[in-house]
Amino acid sequence: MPDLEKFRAETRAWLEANCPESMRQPARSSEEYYWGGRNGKFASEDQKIWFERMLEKRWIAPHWPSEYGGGGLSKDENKILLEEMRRLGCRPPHTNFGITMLGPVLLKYGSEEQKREHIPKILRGEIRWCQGYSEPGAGSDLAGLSCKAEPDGDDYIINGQKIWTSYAEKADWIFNLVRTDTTVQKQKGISFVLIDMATPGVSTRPIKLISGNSPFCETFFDNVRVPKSNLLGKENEGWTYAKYLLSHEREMISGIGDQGVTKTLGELAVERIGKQDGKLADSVLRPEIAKLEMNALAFQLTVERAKDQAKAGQGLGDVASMFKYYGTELNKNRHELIISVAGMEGLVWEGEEYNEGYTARTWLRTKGNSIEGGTSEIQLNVIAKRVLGLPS
Amino acid sequence: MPDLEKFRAETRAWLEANCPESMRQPARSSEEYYWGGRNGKFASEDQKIWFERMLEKRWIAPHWPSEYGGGGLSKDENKILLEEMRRLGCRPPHTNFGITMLGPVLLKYGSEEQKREHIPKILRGEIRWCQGYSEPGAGSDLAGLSCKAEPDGDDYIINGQKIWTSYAEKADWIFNLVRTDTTVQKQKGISFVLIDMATPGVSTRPIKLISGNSPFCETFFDNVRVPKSNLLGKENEGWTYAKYLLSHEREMISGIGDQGVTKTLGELAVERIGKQDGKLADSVLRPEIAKLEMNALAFQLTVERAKDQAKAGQGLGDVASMFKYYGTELNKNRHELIISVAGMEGLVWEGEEYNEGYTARTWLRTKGNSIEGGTSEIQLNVIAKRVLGLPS
Amino acid sequence: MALVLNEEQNLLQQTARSFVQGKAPVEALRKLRDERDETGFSRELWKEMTDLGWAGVAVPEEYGGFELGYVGLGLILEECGRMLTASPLVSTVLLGATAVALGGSEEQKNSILPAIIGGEQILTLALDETPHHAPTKISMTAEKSAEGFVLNGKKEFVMDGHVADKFIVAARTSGKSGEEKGISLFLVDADNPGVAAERLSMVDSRNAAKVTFKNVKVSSGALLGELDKGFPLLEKVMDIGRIGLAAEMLGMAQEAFQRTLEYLKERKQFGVLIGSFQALQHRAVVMFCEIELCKSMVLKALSAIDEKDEKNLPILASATKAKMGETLKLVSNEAIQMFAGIGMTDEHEIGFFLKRARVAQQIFGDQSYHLDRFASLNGY
Amino acid sequence: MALVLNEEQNLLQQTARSFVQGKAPVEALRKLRDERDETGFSRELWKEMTDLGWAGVAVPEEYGGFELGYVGLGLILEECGRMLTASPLVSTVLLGATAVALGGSEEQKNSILPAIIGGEQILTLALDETPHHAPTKISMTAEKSAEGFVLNGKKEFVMDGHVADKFIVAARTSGKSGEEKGISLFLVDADNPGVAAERLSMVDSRNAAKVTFKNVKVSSGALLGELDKGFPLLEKVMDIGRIGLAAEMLGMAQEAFQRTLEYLKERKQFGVLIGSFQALQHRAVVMFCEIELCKSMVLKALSAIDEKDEKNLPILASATKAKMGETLKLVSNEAIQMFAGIGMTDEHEIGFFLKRARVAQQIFGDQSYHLDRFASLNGY
Repeated sequence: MPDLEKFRAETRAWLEANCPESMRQPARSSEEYYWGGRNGKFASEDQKIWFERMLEKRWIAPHWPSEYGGGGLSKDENKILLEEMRRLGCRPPHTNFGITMLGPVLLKYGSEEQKREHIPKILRGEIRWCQGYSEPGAGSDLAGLSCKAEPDGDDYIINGQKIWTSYAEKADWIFNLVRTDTTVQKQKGISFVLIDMATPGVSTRPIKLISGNSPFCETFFDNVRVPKSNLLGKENEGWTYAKYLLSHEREMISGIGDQGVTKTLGELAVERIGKQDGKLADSVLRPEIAKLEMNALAFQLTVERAKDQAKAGQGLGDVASMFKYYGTELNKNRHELIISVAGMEGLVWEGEEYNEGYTARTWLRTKGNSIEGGTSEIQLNVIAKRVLGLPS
Repeated sequence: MPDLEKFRAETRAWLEANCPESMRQPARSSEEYYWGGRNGKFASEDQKIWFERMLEKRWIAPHWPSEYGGGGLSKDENKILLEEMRRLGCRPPHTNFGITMLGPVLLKYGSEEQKREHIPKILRGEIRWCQGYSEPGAGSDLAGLSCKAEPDGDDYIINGQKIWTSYAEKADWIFNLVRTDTTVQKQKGISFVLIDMATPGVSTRPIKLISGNSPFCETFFDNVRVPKSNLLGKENEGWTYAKYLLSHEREMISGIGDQGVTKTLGELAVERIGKQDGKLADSVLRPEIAKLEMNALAFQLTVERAKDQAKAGQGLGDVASMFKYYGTELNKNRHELIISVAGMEGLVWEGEEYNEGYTARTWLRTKGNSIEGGTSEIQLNVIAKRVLGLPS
Repeated sequence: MALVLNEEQNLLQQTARSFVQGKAPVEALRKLRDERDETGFSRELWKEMTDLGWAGVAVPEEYGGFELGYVGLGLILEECGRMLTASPLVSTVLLGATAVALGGSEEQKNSILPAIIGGEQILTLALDETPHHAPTKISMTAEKSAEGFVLNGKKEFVMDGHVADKFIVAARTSGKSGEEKGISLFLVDADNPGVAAERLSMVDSRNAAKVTFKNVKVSSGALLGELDKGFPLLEKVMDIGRIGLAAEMLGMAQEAFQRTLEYLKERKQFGVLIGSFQALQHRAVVMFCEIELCKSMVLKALSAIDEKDEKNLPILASATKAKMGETLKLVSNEAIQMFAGIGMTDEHEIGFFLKRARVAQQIFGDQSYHLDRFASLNGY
Repeated sequence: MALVLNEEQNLLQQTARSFVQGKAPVEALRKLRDERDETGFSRELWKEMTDLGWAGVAVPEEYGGFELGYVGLGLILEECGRMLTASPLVSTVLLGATAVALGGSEEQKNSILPAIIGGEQILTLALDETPHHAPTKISMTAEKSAEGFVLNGKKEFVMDGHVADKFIVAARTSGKSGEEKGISLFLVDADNPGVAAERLSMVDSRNAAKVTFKNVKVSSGALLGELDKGFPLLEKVMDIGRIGLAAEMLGMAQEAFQRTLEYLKERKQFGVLIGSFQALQHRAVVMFCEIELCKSMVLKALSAIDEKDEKNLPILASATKAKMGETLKLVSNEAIQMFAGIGMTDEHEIGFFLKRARVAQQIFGDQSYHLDRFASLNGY
C-alpha cells in the first residue's frame, strides 16, 4: 500500500507539472479531443504538448503491456492514475477507437505479428480506427449481417455495406465483421477482419443526425481485396471477438454524458430558475430533479458496488448487465430535465450567445444512447433471459 | 326537446318527493345496497320504502321494455333519470347482477319463456343472480374452461368448479358457462346455462380477499341436473353471449370507485395535509395529485365523447376499447394517492374512529380492478391487435 | 355542445387535411430550413391559406370573419400540426386576431381584423421576457407622454417577431414585475422607430426573435383594452392560445404515432415484424390511450372558448396544455426509440416532430407551469 | 469501506436467513393476526433473537454489545423483512438502543443497554403527533417542576407502544410546534402513572399504538441528551432508523420480487408460461434494476453510519428511504398484478407484502417527505 500511495503522490505531481491548463477544461465537443490518424491535426499547441508528454510517459494506454508500448501499470496503479486525472480534470491525451475498442480484442485474440504491427501505431496516434459492425436493415440483429468476404488465394474479396461506422470518413483502418460462411447458423459464419481504408473499393458517406452533427457514416465495400493475414483470430469465430468487444462498448456508453458535467442538475436549475422561499421556484420540476439525482446517486453507487465486488474476487455479478440499459435511460432523462430547466434558451439551435445550440444538440444526441450498442429493448430481453432466467 | 325538459322536471319533483333522505347518502359498503333474493333483507325501513316506490314506478330497470316489467324509457329519458338521481345522490334502489349483467343478455338472446320467467323476478327482487365464468387455473384464458355439461335426456348433468363468483353464497341462481363440446376449438364448445343454486349438488365457499372482505366464492357443481330448457340461446354458442355480457361488465368496472366519491382528491388532500403559502403543504404530492386529476378529467371527457359519438350515430368507436384498462388503472392510482394523503391513518384496519379501515380496505380492493373482467395485460393485447392492427 | 364534430366541421377538417398534406408537408419545412429561408415560412402558402379564409375562421362576421369558431380554427391547427407546417397562423390568427377581437375598440377591430383576414398583416404577441413563460414577470415599461406612451424594454422568443407588421406588446404602466396589476397591452407597428427584431435560430426551424423597444413612441390610440388592467385580457388571449397550440400539438402527436405504428408493421428484426413484440405493443397502446384522452380534452377546451365558458376556460386551458405536453413528450420520445437508428438521422422526418414538440411544449407554459396553475385553480 | 460484505457479515446474513426462515416465516405473522395475539409478536422468538445477540449487534463492546455495526444490524433487518417477521427489533434496537447509545449519559447507557441486549426491556420512540411524519411538529409539553419535569400530550402510531417498557418521548420544553429548538427527549417508564397506551389495528398486522401522557412526572435524570437541544440527536436517531427501515424494506422487495419471478416461471396461461410474455419480462427487469440500485444505496447508507460520516448521513438517509419506498411500492403493486386473482386472496401470502410495504413507506417519512428533504439538503 505505501507503494501505491507513493505512486499516487508522484502521479499527482507529474500531472500538475505536465498537464497544460487548457487541457484541464471539459471539452465541449468531440473535436476538442485529439483523435490522431494519418490526417490527424492537433487543435492547439497545448493539445500537442499534452499528447507528446503522455506518449513519452507511456500513458496513452497506461495499463497495456509495456512490451507493445503500453504503460504496464497494474490495475491499482491505473485506477489511481485515472482518479488523479479526473481530480485535475485532465482530458484524455488521445481518443481512438483503436484504444477503447479494438485494443482489448487485439491484445486478447490477435497474433503476435498483429499486435506488433498495430498497437504501437495506435499509441503513437498514427492510425485512427473505426468499427464496422451494423448493417442497414439489420439493426439490433447484429449477427444477421450480410457483408461478405470470399476467399481468393491469400486474400479475401469483400463486398457489402456497413452503417453507423463512427467517424469512418476520418478513420484509416476499420475492424470489420464479415460473413465467411452462409451455410451455418448466423452467429457461426462471421469473421473479424482488419481493413486499411485506403484499399481501393472502400468508400464512406457521412450520416447527418438530428443533432446536426455527423459522427457516423455509411461505409461501402466494393470488391475490396484484403490479405488473409488481416483476419483476427480464426475464421468463422468472429462473433466471439465481436461480443467481447461489445461488452466493453456497452460499459463505455453507459458512462456517456458524465464527461464534462461540472454542475449538478439541481445547481443548474437554481441558476436558471431561481428560488422562492428557499426552494427551487418551479415546484413541479423540483421533485422530478430530485428523483433524477436520487437515481443517479443510486446508479453511481451501484457501479461502485460492482467494482468493489469484482475487486473482492466475486466477479462483476448480474448487476453489471443493467449498466448499459439503466445508464443510458438515466442520461436521456437527465437531458430532458436540462432542457426543461433551460426553457426556450435550451432550444436555440445556433448563435454564439447560445453556445451554438449545445444544450439542444446534446439533448438530441442522447436519444441515440439507448439505441447504439444494443437498444434498451435488447438489453431488457437479454437480462430477462440470462439473468432472471425467464423462459423464451 | 320540450317533452324531455318536462320529463326532467317531473322526474326531479318525483325523486325529491319520494327518495328518503337516508337513501341520498353515499353507501360506504356493498351491504348498504339492497340486493334482493330469497333471503334478501332490507337494511332499513327507508331502503324498503325506496325500493317499493321505485318498483311501483317501474324504475328498477327504467329502460327495459315495459312488456316484461321494465320502465320502457327512451335512451334520452333514461339518461335524464340517471342524471337527476345523481344530482340528488339517490342510491340505486336495487342491486342485482340480474339487472346489470344477465338482463341485457337475456333480453337480447333469451327465449320468450325465459324472459317472462326470469325478468319480473329480477325486478321484484325475488331472485338474486351471480355469474359463473372463471375457473381455477384458467385466469385470463376464460375460454379455456372445463366445467362440463353432459346431456342426459331432457337434462344436462353438470360437473366442475367456478371461482370468483361474486356473492355466490348469497345468490339464488347462477348464469354459468359450461363446456358442451370438447372436440372443437375451445371457444366453440361453450354453452350458457341458467342454474337454480338450490339444485342438489351445488355448493359454495367464500374466498377471503386481502381487503378482509369476501365478495367472491368458489362454486362447486357435483352431478347437478339442469333441464335443457335452461339453456340460453343455442348450444355451443355460449361464447358469443358471454362476450356480449363481458363488454357490459368491462364498462361497469371502469366506472368503479366513482360511486360515493363526494370530495375531489385535491379537497381531501387540503383537508388532511393543509396548505402553506396558498398551496398544498406537501409539495411533492401536489403535482402527483394534479396529474391524477388532470387524467381523471381527460378520461371523463373521453367517456363523454364516446357517448356523444354513439348518440350522433357514429358508434362507440375505437376509443371505447380503452375504458376498462384506463379506468381501472386510474382508479388504482387514485387510491394509492388517497392512502398517501391519509398517511398512517389510511393504514388503520379496524376501529370505529377509523371507519373500520374503510380507506385501506378500499385501496386494497381496487387492486382487483385491473384483474377482474380481463386483466390490464389482456386489454392491452386486445387493443394492440384489434384497434391498432399490430401483428401477432 | 356535444363532443363530436358536425358535418360542417368534418368538411373543414377534410379540406384542411388535403390542403396541408398537398401543399405544406414536412418536406416543406425541411426546405425552408436547408435553404435558410429569410421569412421562415412561405408567403405564397400563407396567401393560399388566407384565400381559403383560414385567417377569419374564428372572427365574427361583422368584421369579415366566417364564424366557424375556435373548434374550426383548432381543426386547421391540428392539420397544420400533422405536417409541422410553418405559417403565421398561431401568431397572427390565434393570438393577434383573438386579442384584437376580444379587447380592441371598434376602430381597432375595423382596421385590423379585415387586414388579418385578407392576409395583409402579420401580427404577433410580444410577451415573455425570460426563457420561461411568466406572464406577470414584465419589466418592460410604457410611460405616459404628451402624445401617448413611450415604450422601453426587451421581449424574448417572440413568434414570427422578425417578420411581424404589428406587435401586441405587454408593458408595465404601473406596479412591478410579478404583479398582475399595472400591465397594459399596446399595438405597436414594426416600422415604428426604436423597434428592432433579431431573429433566432431554433431547434424546430420555426420563427422566434428577440425584439427590443427603445424609446418607442405610440399614440394613446395604441392602447389595446384598459390601462393598467390588461392582464385579464392577456390571460384570456393566452388561454385561447394555449388551447389552440394544444390542437397543433394533437396533430403532431397523432401523426408521429401513426408513422411509428406503420413502421412497427413493416420493420423486421430477427426475422419478425417488430410490431409483434408484446412490449412494443403495450407501449403503443399506452400512446393510443393518451392520444385519445388528449383528443377529448382539446375538443372540450375549444368548445369552451366558443361557448364563452369563462368559468372553466382557465382550468381547461391548463389541463389541456399540460396533458397534451406530457403526451407529446411521450410520443415523440417513443417514436425516436422505436424508429431507432433511422430515427436518429436527419434524413428521416420523425426527428422534426421531436424538435417541434419541445418548443410547442414551452410556448405559453410547459407541463410544470400548467400543472402548478391547474392545482392552484382547483384550490390546492 | 468497500461496498461488499466481508466474511463475518456474510456469515451473519446466512445465520439470520436460516433462523428467520425457519422460526418466523410469513405464516407466523398470519398466525399472530388470526389469533389476535395480544402482544403482536412472539416473546419466545424475541428471546431466541436476543440469545443470538441480535439486540447488541450495533452496540459498543463496553456496554455488552458485539460491535458488528449497523451494516450487521441492517443484514438482520433485511432478513426479517424477507419474512415480514414481527419483533421489537426496530423499536427497541434500531431506535431505542441507538438513541441511548448516542445521547445517553454513562449512567443511562449502563442501565439500559445491557437490559436491551439481554431482551429484558422493550423500548420505543414516541415521536409523531399527526398521521404524517413531521418531527418538528411537536406540541406535547414537558414543564420544569421541582423534582424534574411534568409531561402532557399525545403520540400517534407509536411502534410497539402497547407493550413497551420504556418510551423515548420527544416533548417541547420551549418554543412552538414547527421549531427545531425547544425539543427535548425523555426516558419515560410505561408504568409511570399517567401513561396510557391504546393499541391500534393496522393493515400490516404489526404493532402501533396511541399513547397519552397526562401529568406524567419524571425526574431530571429522565432527560436524554441536552435540554431544548434534543433535535439534532433525534434527527440522527431518525436517520439511522430510516436507513435500518430501508434495509427491512429491501428484504421485503427482494422476497416479493423473487416470489413473483418464480410464479412467472410456473404459471401457464393460454398454454404458455406467463414469464415468456415480453411485456412482463421487461417489467420484471425494471424491478430487478431498481432493486439492485436499492441494494447499493442501503449498503452505502449503513456503512455511512458505521463510518460516522455525519456530513453525508442525512442526504444518504433521505435518498435511501425515498428510493427504497418508490421501489417497494412498484414491486408490491407489480407482484399483486402479476399474481392476479390468486394474489388478491387472503390465503396467498403476497398480499402481506403489499400491506406491510405501505406502512414501512410511511414510517419516518414517505417518498414525498424524503424527496423534499433530499432536494433541500442539496440546495434546491
